[in-house]
Amino acid sequence: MTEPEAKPLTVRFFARLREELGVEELTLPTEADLTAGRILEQLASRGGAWTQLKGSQPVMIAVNQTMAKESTAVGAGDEVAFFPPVTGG
Amino acid sequence: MTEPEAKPLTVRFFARLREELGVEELTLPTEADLTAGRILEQLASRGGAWTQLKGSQPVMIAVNQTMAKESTAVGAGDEVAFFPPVTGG
Amino acid sequence: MISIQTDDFDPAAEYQALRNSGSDTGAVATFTGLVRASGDQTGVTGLFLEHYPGMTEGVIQQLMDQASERWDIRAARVIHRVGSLALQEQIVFVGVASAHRGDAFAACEFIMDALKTTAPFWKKEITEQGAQWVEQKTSDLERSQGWDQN
Amino acid sequence: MISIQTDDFDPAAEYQALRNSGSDTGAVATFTGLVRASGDQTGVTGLFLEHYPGMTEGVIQQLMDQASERWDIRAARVIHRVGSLALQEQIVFVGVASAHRGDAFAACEFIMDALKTTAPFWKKEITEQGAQWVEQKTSDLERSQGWDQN
Repeated sequence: MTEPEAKPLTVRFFARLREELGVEELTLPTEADLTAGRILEQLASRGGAWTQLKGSQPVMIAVNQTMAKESTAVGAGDEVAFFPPVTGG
Repeated sequence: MTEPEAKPLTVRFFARLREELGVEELTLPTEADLTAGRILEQLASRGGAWTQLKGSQPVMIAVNQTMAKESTAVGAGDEVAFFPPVTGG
Repeated sequence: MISIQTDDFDPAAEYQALRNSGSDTGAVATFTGLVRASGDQTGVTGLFLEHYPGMTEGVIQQLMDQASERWDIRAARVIHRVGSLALQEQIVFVGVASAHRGDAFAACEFIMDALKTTAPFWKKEITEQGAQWVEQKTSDLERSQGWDQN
Repeated sequence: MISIQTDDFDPAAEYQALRNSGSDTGAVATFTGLVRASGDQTGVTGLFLEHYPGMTEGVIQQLMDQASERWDIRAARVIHRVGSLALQEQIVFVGVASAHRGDAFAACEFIMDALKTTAPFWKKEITEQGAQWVEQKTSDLERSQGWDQN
């Protein structure tokens, strides 16, 4: 038996975050007990523009296109999105 | 010197009242201390369909195209209108 | 703009006039009332609408002035038809242009609610059984009075 | 009906679809949002709008479902544009058809207020000095939260 290949986790950025990070989408390896907040911490530790993910400005979170919290568990195959508060209409 | 001819007072009816009284407009002689309510009493005393002017159904009053009350004073040249509660829109 | 008319109206033309009321117009709210099959009676096939020429226009102008004092309004338009109307025909249009949507919505709804209880129009419903004058609704009076308490 | 599109839309066509939603439709309320010169900044010459394809449509559908549970709605239509928009161009349309005007007004305003604070759209204002992402308004959050207390 072969181990199934772990599906990656997709992270998407929108609007000001997309522009300032210079990234629209990236994939991350999954790990045990991963949450949306843990991903924010990991990405913020990259330094530079990334630190704003744990800065003073609010970062909204969606997991699989549903609004979520830092505590929301995420894993293989999930789509996690980070964006500023919405301003449509 | 000749006395100026007294201008009459115009009374108008709308909607259900206009239909049930069979009258769209009439003129009345003026008298001292006349009010919209006094006109209603005078007209109601004609009997028949006219009694509804002092009946149980509300009668709205306008004097010179402004909403008024039974106590509103009216005189020569005034336009007094009686109608059911409005139901437009 | 106020018009009491027997002819039908074009909400699209009214909207365009509201939209073109200035570069700081950011919101247009409109309301259109239609003849519907279930009124006081069911099986309504049409309406007959009567008004008090002169007074009706005056009352609506006062409502629009009150709305302008209370909210930031760039333009407002009210059209009300009179005479005979068939099922699904347009009866009334109220449209308000403003910088912000809150003002546009509130002024549009206020004018419509107040028009229903204070503008001298009377509606007669036509069914296959005959014609009957519509009674004033307590709910309409309550909606209109609600604006006094805001 | 929900559409997120770069193309302009025709409110007149939307209104006709709402009007023709049945013989007991007596009320059509519509809202149209336009690009205006004074936003977060003055001298706005245009907007750029971004959205989250898929999630945006899902959120708006939920808002329309919530509105349908709360009010008597015969039809509802929401259009929101994305991409580059010039001054006075149309941004958003929300229209609701109902038997009664109270339901039409409330559902239309609820959908619009909730869309502004929950649907993933982001607006960038273009001025001669450059482009700047719009900040979320406390007033929008308060308007939207107001619906929870009714």
